[in-house]
Amino acid sequence: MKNFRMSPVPEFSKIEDIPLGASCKAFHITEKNASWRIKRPVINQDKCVDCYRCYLLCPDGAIHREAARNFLIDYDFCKGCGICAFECKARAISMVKETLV
Amino acid sequence: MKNFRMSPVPEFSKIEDIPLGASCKAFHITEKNASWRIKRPVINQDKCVDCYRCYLLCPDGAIHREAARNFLIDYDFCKGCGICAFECKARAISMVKETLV
Amino acid sequence: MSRFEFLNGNEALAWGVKLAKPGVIAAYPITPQTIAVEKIAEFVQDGLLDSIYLHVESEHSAMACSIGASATGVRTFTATSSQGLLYMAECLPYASGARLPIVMMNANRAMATPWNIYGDQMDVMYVLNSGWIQLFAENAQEALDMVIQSFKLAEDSEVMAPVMINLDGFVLTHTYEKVNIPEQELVDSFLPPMQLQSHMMNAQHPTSVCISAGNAHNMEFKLKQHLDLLNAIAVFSRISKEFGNFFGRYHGGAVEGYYYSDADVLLVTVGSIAGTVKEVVDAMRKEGHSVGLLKLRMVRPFPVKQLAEACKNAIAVGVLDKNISFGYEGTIYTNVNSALLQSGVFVKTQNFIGGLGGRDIPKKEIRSMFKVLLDNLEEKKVRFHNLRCT
Amino acid sequence: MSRFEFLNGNEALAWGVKLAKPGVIAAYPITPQTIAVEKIAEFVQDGLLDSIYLHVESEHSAMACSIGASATGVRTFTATSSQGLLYMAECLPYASGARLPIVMMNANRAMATPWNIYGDQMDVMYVLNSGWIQLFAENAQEALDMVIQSFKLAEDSEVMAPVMINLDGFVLTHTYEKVNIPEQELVDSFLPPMQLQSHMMNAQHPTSVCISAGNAHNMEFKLKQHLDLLNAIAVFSRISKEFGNFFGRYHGGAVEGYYYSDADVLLVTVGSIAGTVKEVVDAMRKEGHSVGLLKLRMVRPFPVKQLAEACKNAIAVGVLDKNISFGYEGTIYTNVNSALLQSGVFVKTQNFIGGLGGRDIPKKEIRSMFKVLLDNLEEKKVRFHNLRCT
Amino acid sequence: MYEIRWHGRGGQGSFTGAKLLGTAAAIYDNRFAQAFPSFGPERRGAPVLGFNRIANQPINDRSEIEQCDTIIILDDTLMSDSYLEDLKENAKILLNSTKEYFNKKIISIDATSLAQKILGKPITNTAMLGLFAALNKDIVTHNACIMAINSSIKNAIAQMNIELFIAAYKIGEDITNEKF
Amino acid sequence: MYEIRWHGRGGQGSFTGAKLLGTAAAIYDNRFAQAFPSFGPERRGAPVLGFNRIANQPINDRSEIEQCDTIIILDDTLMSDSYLEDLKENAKILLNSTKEYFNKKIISIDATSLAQKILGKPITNTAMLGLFAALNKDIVTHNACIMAINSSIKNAIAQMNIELFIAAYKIGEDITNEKF
Amino acid sequence: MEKLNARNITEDEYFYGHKACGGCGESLALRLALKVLGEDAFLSLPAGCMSAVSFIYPNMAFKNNAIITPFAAAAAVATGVEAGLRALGKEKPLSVVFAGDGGTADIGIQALSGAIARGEKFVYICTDNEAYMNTGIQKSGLTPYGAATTTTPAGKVIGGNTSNKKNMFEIVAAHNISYAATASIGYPEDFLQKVKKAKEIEGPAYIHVYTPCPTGWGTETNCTIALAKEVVDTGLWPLLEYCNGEYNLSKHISTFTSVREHLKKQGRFKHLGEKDFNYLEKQRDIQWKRILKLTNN
Amino acid sequence: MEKLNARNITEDEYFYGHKACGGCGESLALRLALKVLGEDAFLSLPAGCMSAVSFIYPNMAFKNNAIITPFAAAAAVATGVEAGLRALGKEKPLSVVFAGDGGTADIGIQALSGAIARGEKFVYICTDNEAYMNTGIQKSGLTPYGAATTTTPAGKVIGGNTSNKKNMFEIVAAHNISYAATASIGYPEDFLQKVKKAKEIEGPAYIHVYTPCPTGWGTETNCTIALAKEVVDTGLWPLLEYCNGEYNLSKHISTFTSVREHLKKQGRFKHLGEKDFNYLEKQRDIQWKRILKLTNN
Ligand SMILES: Cc1ncc(C[n+]2csc(CCOP(=O)(O)OP(=O)(O)O)c2C)c(N)n1
Ligand SMILES: Cc1ncc(C[n+]2csc(CCOP(=O)(O)OP(=O)(O)O)c2C)c(N)n1
Ligand code: SF4
Ligand code: SF4
Ligand code: SF4
Ligand code: SF4
Ligand code: SF4
Ligand code: SF4
Ligand SMILES: [Mg+2]
Ligand SMILES: [Mg+2]
Repeated sequence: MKNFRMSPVPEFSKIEDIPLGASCKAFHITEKNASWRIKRPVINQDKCVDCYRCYLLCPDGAIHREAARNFLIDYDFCKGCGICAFECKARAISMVKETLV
Repeated sequence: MKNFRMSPVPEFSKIEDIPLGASCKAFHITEKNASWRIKRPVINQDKCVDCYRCYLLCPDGAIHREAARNFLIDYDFCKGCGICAFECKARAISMVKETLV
Repeated sequence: MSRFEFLNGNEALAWGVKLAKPGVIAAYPITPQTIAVEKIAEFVQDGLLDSIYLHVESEHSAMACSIGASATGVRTFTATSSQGLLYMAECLPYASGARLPIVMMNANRAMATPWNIYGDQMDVMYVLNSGWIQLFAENAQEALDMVIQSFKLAEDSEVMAPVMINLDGFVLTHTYEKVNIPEQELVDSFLPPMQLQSHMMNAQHPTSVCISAGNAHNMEFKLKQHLDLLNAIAVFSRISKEFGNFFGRYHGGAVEGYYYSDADVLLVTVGSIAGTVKEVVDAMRKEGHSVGLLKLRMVRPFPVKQLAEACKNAIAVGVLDKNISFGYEGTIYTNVNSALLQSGVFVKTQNFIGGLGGRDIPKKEIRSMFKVLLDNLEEKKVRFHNLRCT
Repeated sequence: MSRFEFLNGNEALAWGVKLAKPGVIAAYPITPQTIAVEKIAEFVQDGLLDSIYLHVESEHSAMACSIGASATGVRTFTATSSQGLLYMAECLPYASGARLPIVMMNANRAMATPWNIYGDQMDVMYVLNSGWIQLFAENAQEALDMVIQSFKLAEDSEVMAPVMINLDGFVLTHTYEKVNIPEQELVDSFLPPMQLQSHMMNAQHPTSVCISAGNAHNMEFKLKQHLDLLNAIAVFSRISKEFGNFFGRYHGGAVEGYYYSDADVLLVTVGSIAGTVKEVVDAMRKEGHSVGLLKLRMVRPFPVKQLAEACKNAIAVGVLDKNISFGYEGTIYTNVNSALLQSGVFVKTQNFIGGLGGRDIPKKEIRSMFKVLLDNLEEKKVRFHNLRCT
Repeated sequence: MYEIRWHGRGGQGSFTGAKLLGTAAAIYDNRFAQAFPSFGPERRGAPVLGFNRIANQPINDRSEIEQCDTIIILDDTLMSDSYLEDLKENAKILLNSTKEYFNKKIISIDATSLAQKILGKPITNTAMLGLFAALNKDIVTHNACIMAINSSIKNAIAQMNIELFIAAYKIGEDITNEKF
Repeated sequence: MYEIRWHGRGGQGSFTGAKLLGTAAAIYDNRFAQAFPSFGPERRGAPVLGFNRIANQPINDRSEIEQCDTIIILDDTLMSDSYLEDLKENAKILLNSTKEYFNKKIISIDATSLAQKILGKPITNTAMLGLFAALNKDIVTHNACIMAINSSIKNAIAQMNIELFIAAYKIGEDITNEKF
Repeated sequence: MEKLNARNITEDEYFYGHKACGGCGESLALRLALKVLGEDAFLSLPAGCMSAVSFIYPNMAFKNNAIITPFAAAAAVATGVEAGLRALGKEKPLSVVFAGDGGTADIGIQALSGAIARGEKFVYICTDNEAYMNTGIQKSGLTPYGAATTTTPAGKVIGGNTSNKKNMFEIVAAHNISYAATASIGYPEDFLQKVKKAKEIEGPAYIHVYTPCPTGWGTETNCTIALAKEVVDTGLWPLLEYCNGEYNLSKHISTFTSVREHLKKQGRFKHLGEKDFNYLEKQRDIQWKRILKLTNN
Repeated sequence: MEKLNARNITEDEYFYGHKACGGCGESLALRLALKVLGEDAFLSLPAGCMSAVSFIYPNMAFKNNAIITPFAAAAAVATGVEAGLRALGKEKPLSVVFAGDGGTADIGIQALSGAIARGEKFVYICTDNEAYMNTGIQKSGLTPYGAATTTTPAGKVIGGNTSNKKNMFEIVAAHNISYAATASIGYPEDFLQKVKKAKEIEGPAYIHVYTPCPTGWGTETNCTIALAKEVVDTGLWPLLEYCNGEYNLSKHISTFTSVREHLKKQGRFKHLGEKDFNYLEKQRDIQWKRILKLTNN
């Protein structure tokens, strides 16, 4: 996601640190999902025809547009499901084994 | 109701008398409803055309047939609602004030 | 100017609600609570109370609606009883964990089966652990006043917890008495509008509410909730006094004693039966018996110190419970015993069970309880009163 | 011949159900109970268990279906946990008042909010008053055996009450252990088919069930229910011994002691944590400390006599609660204190709260509890353990 | 403590009678009062009860009323001899009946005819209240009753009920004057 | 008390490895064992844990395992240096990796390639079990593991898993023989 | 086969001595239905007037086996009873629910919907008196627009109920139930016949029967049947069936009788004005358009 | 007005960093819907996968105000939120539910039905993955015939689920709701458009969106969208709308693609045989006949 900022892990050592009432600031993300991935989607920008489909269909919203004809993947949050690659009609995305990256 | 038999009020003075588990014999009636009535339906058997309608429509089932062309009211359970009288097309039933009976 | 009306407990409570001006009311009818919500609905339909009244489809939904409304920062009221209280049970710790200052009236009634619509206190005893403040009113006036006090208590920043106001079914909810109705302006200044809290939904600062906390964090959330709930004892005492100053009526703090400080034997109880006990205490005092009453107005948080203090000089303490925890004893008795033991007040105690399923508790039975306490404590600690069978 | 399998608590329990042959099973899934009902469903779909499995739409319906089925005289099983237990809460006194010998497994889990699927025992504490017999299993083998014992207990004519078997979520439900599976024939002769009772529906003698009883009768129904439930202590003890004779395994009666008779200080607790406590007792005994454990296998009816007897020579008694009644203390502590006071066992006690929301209770914390009991009882009676915050 | 029991049928206003009496005593006579119905699931038409307690001090007692100072019966089909045992010493049953009773224990008026005439309906609670008030001036005042009716009953029929109350009150006064 | 921790990803069979080991030790070696997963709501793909305790006496302890005798890691992307601190004295991490580790603390094999070859899938739990068994003959026997796989895994793939187990066991034996 | 009527149904009574108000429509529906269902039916009644008036210890008004259920749980208990009887070896047990409108359309809909979806055999009869009567005439999901209840009084600002009546019949039909029907005690023979169909069909069956309540509606006790007939004739309560996926109109109505005349007889509607009557008539007309289409008329 | 598509919806993400399985269909539905609903929407999510993966302290995945609700209570909480905001003076607050199939059709139907009947404005989006996934793939009322779940395993005697999927769309439509629709993430633009309608309409709106679950269905994580498209093309999941009392077919299908090919790709159906496939095809055909009639086609 464009301009996404992680939140720091909150303190939790004093009673005052504990949130009041099972609540938390919205959009408060302290942990990445990168470790979930076994395979990594890699976009071949040359093949990309700018159809927006990968961006539209990523369940994790991990693909965003940075500038015209340029989709980027946020590898901190991509889980490697392969939907983008499977759905790219231009076959511009390939799934590569993480250990080989 | 034809051949209806009331049940005696059960004993309730020893722990053994108390029913096990919020239960009771079915169709166990110990109390009449006659005291509810302010007016009493009275069938004029001469006017009755044997249409069964009063019997069919009494919410308390308090009208039954004893023999051909003869509907009887069980005054122990008739509440005096007046439906039978109202619905009798032959106007064979009249509602009479209880105190005047 | 304040004025008097002849109201039953339900109506008096509804007047309290009207004066407290909740923004949302969601309720489901159940005997003997109905008259309260009918009266509130009438206020709304007559334009006398500017609230949204939600006609929900069950008590679970009533509490869920209340949770949703309260989570937006609006003052919220609901009411229920018995079957309804247990039908919504899941939502009670839900609301308290989220620290939502909902106020609910519970018309105490017996639980099925057998079915029974009369008043005993089995229902509320199921939810003592739920993180709700538990208050018990003795009469209609106290019911009205308690609504106003309860919102103030619930919304207090040291407490921030939902409050349940218990009214004994029928004997209180349906009994008409003379009730003073305070002025709206005075109530408004005693109880200002509710403030939006940081743990609630907020258009400017979006919040996640009723979140989950795994084993690494959960226990601390619970600890905080527990500690803050304990504050309610002192805060309630403060609010009750403040209320007294404002309105000229003081019903006591977490506990209210009646001839208790010098009593040899004390009867502890909750709710409307305390009234009848007072009459018996009066009569027996006249006869020279050293008897007294300790009424718990608050059962959660449990006023351990106040109770221990009140009982420390007694020779025997009885607890009159309008409930039974099947296979053990009355629940107030259990709670009182624990408080006494842990406080080092090693006094003899006895449990009296009365009023189950609406059974009357006549004065002569209360007298016999005092007699037991004065003369001959029993081996069998749980004693049922006014039974028809032997 | 009986044989061994490596099963978790849920699976062991499911095996117990299979061997007990209920005619109807109605259940709704909820973590951490799911594996149990999945295993049972598998037995049914594989034709290994000839029961009707009802895929109901909620826990309220699960218990309602069970009530309907049991009211026809058929052996009935269900299972739930936490949110589900409270969602069906209304139906629990409903079933017990009707004296329906349903057996239910409850996988103990924390209550929302905050949401948490881990094991603590807040859930069951809400329903101690409900007229259900409350049993707690320590390990997978006991879970299996307890199902068989529970049906026998529930259906005993002196008892005739529903039974809830509590299994600690995850630490017991999801932990695999070696479990002995008894032979079907032996189980059949220990636990004969259920008999149709006179208080149930009957094609030959129609019956009204779950009736209402007004204030003139209700209290006596409740009294009878209470007295019969008290019988369960002795009957369970008898059944447990009988089970031992049949199957060669004895887990104790209403209470099980471990180095308790001569112990200076005793820790009282329920459920699977007793296992870890035993290890600590072993270690500390070796070091020369006079410590012991008292495990309550049955919490309703509450074994007052057995508890008082076990504690009467102790110098201090601690209670380890995996629950907190907000604004008071752990509920087992409250129950234990009451039993001690009313029995005249004026011993010092201390409450330890651990494991809320699945927080681990490591051996060193249990050791520190014993240390408190041995050395320095605290002014503050409620002590939270293994907190991350100060 | 003055204690009263009302007998009527569900839906016929017997409890309204008790409420009116309580309102009169508590609000307009500035004393203390309770009014409560027979707690239960009774339906329209079924026999039901209402109760009053009236006193000069706040009333704490919430137990059932066993012995009464007055029993008011809105319809003589509801009368039972056993009720005589529920009376305190010198206490009376006030009965709506076409039959006349004027003994130490029972006093009757034909409230139904009176109500039919004035209200056009056989609703007799305010009539019986009138009788009661006339016979128990130390318990509730005439004026307080009228104010209670005025404030509790909808405008349209309040006036007629006041008329009915006054008519019955008169009869009651006549009875006191003549018969005792 | 021998204590083990398994690291894997949700849905990849790490807990099955722990169950197989527990079954082998408890049922087929006739000792006592526990196996339990990391209790939590983790989804498929998320890093998860499994645990074992093995002993000669019944195991009562149900607290979390803090210090381990062995840590088994099914995928080296899950490895973290901090795990070394969770080892008891002389304890080891068994790691599935294409990189070779043979030091006092970490021993690796390329279980993925082995599994790909034998199962046609990168499911490595039985392979890592084989390695563990070879290195810890006093904790679980070769035969017990094979019987556990046979009884716990569906027929069709049990045989292939046994093959995989044996292959890994061999490598493990070679390691013991050669490297120590 | 001969249609059921007063002459050919059993003379036996299975529901007697109950404590319902005089002129209660629900109690008549139960009495009639039981004459068709017979004494082998096992009855489940949730909290509501009918259970409240029939099981007051020691007075039990049903001849059949019968159980009161938690308010929300009628259908769940009934399918439990059915399963229990089946497990005990009884062939084709007949499990029957009698539930009020509130117990059906509001708190009870979860259990009802689930039980229908499970496809088990049971007969569910909803006796609709358009409010929570047992607790004192509060608005339910089946209270019609405009009606005054104790929770929707004819107030100074809001006059009666402002929401519309749920269409339970179509909701149930959308579950693709084996059999569903609407009925009214104003057309008793039609009702009897539908109970028979419901009893005989395989799988779940639902009948929604209109049962006036003099106490809750502010009507004379003797008008109950007349009102229940009239409501059909006004078109406000069409008599319908759903069977094997097809809708059927049980009673064609060529000219509707007056809605306002009908409503004016009832205390609960006495505050309504022309605007309300027009609204209700318009709603009726929209409904009939849909019905005629559904039933291929 | 321009139809919504990937290019004209906002680039902002309102749902990020959640812990759903890779390839989760539900999470995509939420992500897309929120791009239309916007950040002023107040979200209520009952227990279920989506709430379980989005509120794990201290990781909060929604940018919006959001609340987890008791499992049975999503619609009740949402209408409470709506009422609360209104009481505080907010005009036209947007209260939205995201609930699973179980949370909608089973335990949640009482609250949903009641909230629709009250007529309050809220948008309810049911993400249907045809089982209780959060608790480990148990059968729900929306599990299709034949599917293996952990409570309806492909056993030796009973093979998978034996009951039929509830028709929530028609059930909701029978409430005469302001707007209802079916959708599928396999047709994302259609879905976006429907969310827009639901947002804009007065009164309650309901969208039932088909969202494959690779974990629960035994499918590859990359096939989620493909399956969600295919199911529409087979005719098993018709795309429909109900608005102002009229039914509408959003997507006509001239020739159905193969049901068996579609089902065979999913582990949960791998035990099915020809008889089952034929049954399912027949059910589909019956359904389409009714749909075509309803939608005047
Ligand atoms: C959980 C729960 N909530 C509320 C009640 C109170 N209650 C009992 S019956 C009833 C109303 C019944 O209405 P309906 O179903 O329409 O039947 P009717 O009385 O009109 O015949 C209510 C609200 C209850 N018994 N249980
Ligand atoms: C009262 C209650 N019963 C059961 C549960 C357990 N539970 C939580 S989520 C869930 C299943 C959710 O299924 P669904 O609604 O289809 O959503 P999904 O997880 O498939 O997205 C269950 C059974 C609960 N939280 N509360
Ligand atoms: S789907 Fe393929 S072609 Fe389309 S934008 Fe993404 S990478 Fe480019
Ligand atoms: S692999 Fe999956 S999560 Fe990663 S960018 Fe592609 S669609 Fe998104
Ligand atoms: S309704 Fe009239 S005519 Fe018909 S049977 Fe009855 S009394 Fe006779
Ligand atoms: S008056 Fe009513 S209760 Fe009496 S017989 Fe006629 S219809 Fe039946
Ligand atoms: S209130 Fe209505 S439904 Fe209930 S018993 Fe009386 S008439 Fe029948
Ligand atoms: S189990 Fe299914 S629905 Fe749940 S998060 Fe995983 S993929 Fe999504
Ligand atoms: Mg009704
Ligand atoms: Mg789902």
